[in-house]
Amino acid sequence: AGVSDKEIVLGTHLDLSGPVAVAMPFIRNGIQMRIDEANDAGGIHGRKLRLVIEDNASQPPQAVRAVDKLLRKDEIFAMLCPFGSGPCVATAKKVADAGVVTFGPYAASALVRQAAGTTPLLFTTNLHYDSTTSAAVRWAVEHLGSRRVGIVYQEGAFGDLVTRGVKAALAARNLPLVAEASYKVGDIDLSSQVSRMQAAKADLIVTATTTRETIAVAAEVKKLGLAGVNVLTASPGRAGLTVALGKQAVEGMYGCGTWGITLPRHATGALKSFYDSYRKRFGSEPDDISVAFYDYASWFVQELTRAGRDVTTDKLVKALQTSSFKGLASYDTQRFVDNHIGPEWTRVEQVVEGVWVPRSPVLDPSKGVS
Amino acid sequence: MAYETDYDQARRLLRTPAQRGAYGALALVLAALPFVLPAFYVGELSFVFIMCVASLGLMTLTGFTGQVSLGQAAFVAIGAYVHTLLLASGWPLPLSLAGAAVASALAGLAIGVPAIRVSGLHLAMVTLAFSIITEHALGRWKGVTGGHNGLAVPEPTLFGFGLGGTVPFYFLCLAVLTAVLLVLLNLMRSATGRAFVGLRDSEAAAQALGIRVARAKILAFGLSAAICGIAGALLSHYTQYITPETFGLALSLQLVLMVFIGGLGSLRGAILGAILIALLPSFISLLKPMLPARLGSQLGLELFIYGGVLTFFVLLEPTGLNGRWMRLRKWLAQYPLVTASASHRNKVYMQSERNR
Amino acid sequence: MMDPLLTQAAQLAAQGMASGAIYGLVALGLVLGYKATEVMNFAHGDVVMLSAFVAWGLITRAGMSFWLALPCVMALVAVLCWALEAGVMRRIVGQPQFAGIMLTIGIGFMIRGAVSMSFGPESRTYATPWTDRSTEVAGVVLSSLSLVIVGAALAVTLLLYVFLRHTALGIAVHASAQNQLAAYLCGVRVKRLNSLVWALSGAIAALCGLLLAPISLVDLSLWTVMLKALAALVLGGFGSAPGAIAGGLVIGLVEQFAGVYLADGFKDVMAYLVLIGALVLRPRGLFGDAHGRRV
Amino acid sequence: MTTLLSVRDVETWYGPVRALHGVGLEVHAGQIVTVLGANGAGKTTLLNTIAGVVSPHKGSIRLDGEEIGGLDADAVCRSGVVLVPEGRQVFPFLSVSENLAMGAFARRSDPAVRRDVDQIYEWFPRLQERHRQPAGQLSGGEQQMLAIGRAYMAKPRLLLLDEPSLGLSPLFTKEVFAIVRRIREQAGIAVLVVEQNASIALNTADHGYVLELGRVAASASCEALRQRADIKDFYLGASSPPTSPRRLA
Amino acid sequence: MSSIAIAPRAVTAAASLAASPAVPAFFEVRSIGLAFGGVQAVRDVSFTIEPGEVLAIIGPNGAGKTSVLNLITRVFDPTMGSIHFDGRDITRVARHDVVRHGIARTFQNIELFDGATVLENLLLGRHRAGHGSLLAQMLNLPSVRRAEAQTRARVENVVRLLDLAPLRHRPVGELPYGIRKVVELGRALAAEPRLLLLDEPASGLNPEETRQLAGWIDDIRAELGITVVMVEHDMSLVSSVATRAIVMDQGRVLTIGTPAEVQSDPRVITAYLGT
Ligand SMILES: Nc1ncnc2c1ncn2[C@@H]1O[C@H](COP(=O)(O)OP(=O)(O)OP(=O)(O)O)[C@@H](O)[C@H]1O
Ligand SMILES: Nc1ncnc2c1ncn2[C@@H]1O[C@H](COP(=O)(O)OP(=O)(O)OP(=O)(O)O)[C@@H](O)[C@H]1O
Ligand SMILES: [Mg+2]
Ligand SMILES: [Mg+2]
Repeated sequence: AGVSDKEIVLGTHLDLSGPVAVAMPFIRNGIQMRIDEANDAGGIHGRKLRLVIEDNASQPPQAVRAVDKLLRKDEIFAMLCPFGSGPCVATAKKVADAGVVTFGPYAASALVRQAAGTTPLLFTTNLHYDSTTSAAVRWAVEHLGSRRVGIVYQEGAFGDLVTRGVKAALAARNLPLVAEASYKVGDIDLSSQVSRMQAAKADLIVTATTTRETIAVAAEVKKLGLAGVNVLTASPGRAGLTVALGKQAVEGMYGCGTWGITLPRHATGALKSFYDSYRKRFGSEPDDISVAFYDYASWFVQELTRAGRDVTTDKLVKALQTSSFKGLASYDTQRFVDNHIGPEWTRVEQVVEGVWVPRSPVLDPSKGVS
Repeated sequence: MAYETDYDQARRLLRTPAQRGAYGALALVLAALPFVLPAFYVGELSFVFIMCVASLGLMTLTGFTGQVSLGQAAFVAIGAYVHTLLLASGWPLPLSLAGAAVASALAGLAIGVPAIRVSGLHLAMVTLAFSIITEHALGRWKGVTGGHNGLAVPEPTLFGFGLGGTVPFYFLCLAVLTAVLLVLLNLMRSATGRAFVGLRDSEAAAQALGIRVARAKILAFGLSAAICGIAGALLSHYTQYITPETFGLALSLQLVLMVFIGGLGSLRGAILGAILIALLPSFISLLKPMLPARLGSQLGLELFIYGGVLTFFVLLEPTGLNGRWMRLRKWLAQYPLVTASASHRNKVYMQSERNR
Repeated sequence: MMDPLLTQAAQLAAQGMASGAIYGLVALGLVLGYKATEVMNFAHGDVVMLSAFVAWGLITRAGMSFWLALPCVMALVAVLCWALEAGVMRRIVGQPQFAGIMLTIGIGFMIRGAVSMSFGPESRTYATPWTDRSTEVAGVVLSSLSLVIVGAALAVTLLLYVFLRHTALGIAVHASAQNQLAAYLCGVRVKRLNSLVWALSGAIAALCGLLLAPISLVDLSLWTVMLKALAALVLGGFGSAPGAIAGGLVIGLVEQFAGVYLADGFKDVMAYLVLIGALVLRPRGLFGDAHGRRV
Repeated sequence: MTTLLSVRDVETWYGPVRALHGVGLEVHAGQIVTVLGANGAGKTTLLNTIAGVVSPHKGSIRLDGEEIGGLDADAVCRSGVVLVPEGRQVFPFLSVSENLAMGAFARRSDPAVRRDVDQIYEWFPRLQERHRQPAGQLSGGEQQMLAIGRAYMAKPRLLLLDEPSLGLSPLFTKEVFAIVRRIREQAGIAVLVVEQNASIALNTADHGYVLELGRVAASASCEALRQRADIKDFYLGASSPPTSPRRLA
Repeated sequence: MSSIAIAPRAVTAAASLAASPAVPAFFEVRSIGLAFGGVQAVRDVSFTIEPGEVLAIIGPNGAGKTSVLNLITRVFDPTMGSIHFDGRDITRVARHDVVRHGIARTFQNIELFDGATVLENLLLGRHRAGHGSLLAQMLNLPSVRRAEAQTRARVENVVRLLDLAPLRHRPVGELPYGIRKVVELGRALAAEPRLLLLDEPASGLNPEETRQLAGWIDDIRAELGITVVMVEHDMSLVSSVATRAIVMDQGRVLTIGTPAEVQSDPRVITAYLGT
């Protein structure tokens, strides 16, 4: 379904009206831009791509309805980068049962996998919060000499996963997790969480936080003048926006993510032309998430092309299983391990004069965690 | 005893042949729909039915006894989780539905006992707090609830038949909705229903007439929670996977909106409100392609329209959809005779609810 | 040198008061609107959020100084709230309290949607005269902005208290909430009074937004501070200005101490547990007046 | 005598129900006028319409020649017409003295306010005893006194009283009407009073109207009304035995 | 209580009567008192009622009349004293149980269920009568249907008595004051009490309507055998229906006697009736 003579229908659901709506333009624009480019270049084997976007409001029931509509009404051929752990977890099985490929959900992939059951139709590319953070913590223990690690995490699946990763890394080194402190989305103040870290004499604070809370934790650490305490933020906190908004407060903070962040003013080559054409098309400034999702869309388009003119779900699956890809922001060439799981290369970076600069080589999270 | 049948007739739900005809036709249409509609719409209808059940649950509490609950999602959550856990441990569907209702009812009683000490906005806050705590607890109690990772919901089966398919599930939801509606209709035309309305309007008088105000309030809490628990059980099948955030503040607010926009104090209102609110997001997403692209792709548009529709209904339909329905029916009944009504809008004054 | 445990407790207390003051300040705006019209303004949090965006616009886009932006934002938002009351809220007078909640929820959604459509949903920030400064007293470090917020909260409480208790207009506010018809009959221009009170409440919200944004970013989710403020409000006893601040402080302190001394996870729900506990023990709240109706 | 209030052809509706069908009435300066009528005749509606509590659908209400029909109640109050409404309508959580102060809200800066409060306490000593108590806790009669006192505090030109004797003891009913007379004599305030206790009303007032089903059925001096047989029968309760009670089935 | 010394004759008489336990009175109030903070609303009030009486409580405003009714129906806890009905002590029964003992009341400021119709208000009056279990109600079992039909039939008697038939389905909120008073009386009657407490039933009624009310009260007493206690300021009503009158002042009982007696008592004239 979803493939006609003239077009291929793709679907996705994003949080257009819920708590994370803030981030959606970047994602949507990134994907849309790649699709438009493909169409401008004549489509894929003569077929135009059409992307149907639904709102899931970050709420599972609404996501279920959005997916129902995409599957039954729009009869999509594949689900491309749907957003949100809750929504994706609630719908992964539904999509798989309908015989539709899901590519690159922006969600905690371990959970989506668990929810979808064993299906060949799911390809996860990002947000292995647990493994990437774990690799970064191992690096920190070795290179920063951290011995007393604490974690500040957001209540929810994301925080739980990061915590799991941190615990795994520490267990491998026989170190304790000295303190855990959670917060709820919307909390304005994270001073008590930092106080808890201080009370436990943590020397590395891992944060499973988004932009605002990342800044808040870093600022609190600065304010209290905690000497010799490093902050390491997991991927959503390690963003261009965090630095842009946090300014002085986040200076010196560590972070780990799964794609490179290049400031527009430093961009060269293909990346520079991406930035220029994005600005022209949408009249706004892109950020690193836009690049990442442009990349994922590229990967998908690449394999869709490879699957041939007489594309079917089976053919697409085969193509994806054997694919390899390197995008504008990729740390390294990406492939699917076990045919379905895109391991995320990661790298520990630090904010130096307002720029994320590499501190570690590219790490392979799959090595060393077991 | 001749008068007995008379007064019994006066209590009938469907009194005139016209009413019986109308509702019979409605039943036929509902039975035929899944066979003519595309699957997507059948799924949407099932969701609407589930929301109707939940909305009826809240209406029992808020519409009839006047107690506002901003935490109804907690009862839906408890129903959903208990149902899923019971199914997973091998209980048959009907028993596990009952189990969900009972568990939610117990939770309702548990919060109802302290909550009846407060009223009005205080009560709204206590229930809100309760639901925040419940959501938090569900996320933390990993061993049982799977925490934020959630739980997969087993497919519903009855006597070996799978009810998970679109059409069977539609009928399951419809059947539950009909049963709940009938039970509530019966209750509302009996002593208990009258007592609910009585304690809403004047506690002093209600007590003087022998209504146990505290007990009736707690009863309303329990009943409302039980119905919402059943709705939760159905909802869990609809989503097939449950996580705590499914049952957050947003759901509670939606339920409150349903009963209010439908029209407080009327079961029909609960249904109309649920239909409107449940279909609103779909409606907006249908509407969007019709807007100019520049506007249609604006973020926040959904929220804006959603808020606008709410505002519109509260402002223009103070009596709720049910009130509009009643006026419409009256108008239709008198149709050829109606002249330009001389009705005149009167000034109204705020009545303090602080000393209720 | 103080005992480190003591220092820590003092630090927590100071931080608790700082965040409690924010809750309290938001709650104060709610109290005011509630006093006059018995409407629990669920859009209040969104007004706070809107103020932050407007302030960002004036300071960063239009290049105004913070001190100039402060009165401008307060005036703008006050006018907006005046208009909201006069244009919208007034129409549901006489309907149950519930209607006000519904209507303000709707308005809140619209504000949030409109802000995201006109400003765009990205987070942003701006500098205040107190950004990145902190003060240390006896080992307790507090950011200067927090001190300013505490000060502002106390000042607003005092002003409101005097206004509501000791001025004829303030008494008229109580009166028209208790019996609007009678207030009309006493010659109170009730409609204008209500609009005025909403405007005042808007100005307070604007102040909150302005001061809060540098701490928590100019962000669409700023409205969620309203949930804690509601808890503070109820804990303090509806409709009492000192109660709102007291409730806010209690919640701020409880959260802070629970965050360090209780098991992880309690902090998030502590405010609500305290709320339920307090209301069960004392249904009218800390400062609520306890007279029922006579028959 | 100058006409203070002139009501002409007023019609008032409650939604689809017409409560007043073209009522006309006049009150001269310094006059006490009473309106009698059965339950549901529209007496309260008439007073409410004049006071701006409900707005007339049709007709004119003039105070000193100036149209006040359709104004809001607060504007009517400030123009000098003050209503003591049915059901008292005190501010339940304000103290007795705050209630009285609210009565003088529109004349806040007047130094005579203090004196008027004392005057009211002199008329109703009960209120002085209770001056710090929330008005909602007062007994029914005490609330009625407070409502009358509060209206007086506004120093109106025309006082509208809706069943002032409701819930008052016989002694106080008499006193209230004595006060009404005194108010007229001392302050020249005109009074329009709706009353079930027709005998005392007719004894106090100068002119009377009888409302029936939203229409003026009679208008005459009180003297003349007192003589009329139908009025005696129906409102003064002089003769006729109790109406035969219906029996239980 | 210092008030004992100046307690009037009648009170002592009533008290001594109450002291003999051999013949328990039908209804008896034994030196009850009530204080709100500093305000002593009721002080040491005692009286008895015989079946079939219509007892009027009169007295100046704020004398404590309503408070006495509120004490009997358990709205307040008395600070002292006790209340007995039919040989049972009902001083501490739960508020909602008062009607179960056979006592129904009306309120001075009308406490109707405004959102409901006249008929529903009256049906609620019979709430205490049996109505089946919750489950039976949910399923509308025949037993419930029978009970409901019977409730309705009994309520129709009240409708007929008070002439409310044309108003059955009107929401009470929009009825004029006088009619609302009648509906409230009807609701109390629907409870089929043995003792009926009326708080100013005639206030807001004109003389004609008051006469009608007098007829009803006579009926209620004579035909239905219900004993009536009414607080009232309308002396014409008191004279025409009351068998005895209690005069209260400042929370105390000033005197008890026939309506004619108390109306000629000079103390009553100065404190209450006026000259
Ligand atoms: N809010 C309302 N809605 C609908 N009808 C009303 C309303 N208020 C009054 N009415 C109707 O208007 C008519 C006149 O009522 P009004 O209260 O003026 O009578 P009244 O003469 O003051 O009676 P009473 O002596 O009982 O106070 C009545 O038939 C009444 O039912
Ligand atoms: N809840 C309360 N708190 C404080 N004082 C009260 C309360 N209820 C009643 N009172 C006082 O008790 C006294 C007696 O009141 P009550 O209502 O019994 O008088 P009443 O005899 O019924 O008068 P009326 O004839 O005016 O209705 C009054 O002075 C009143 O102010
Ligand atoms: Mg009237
Ligand atoms: Mg009384």
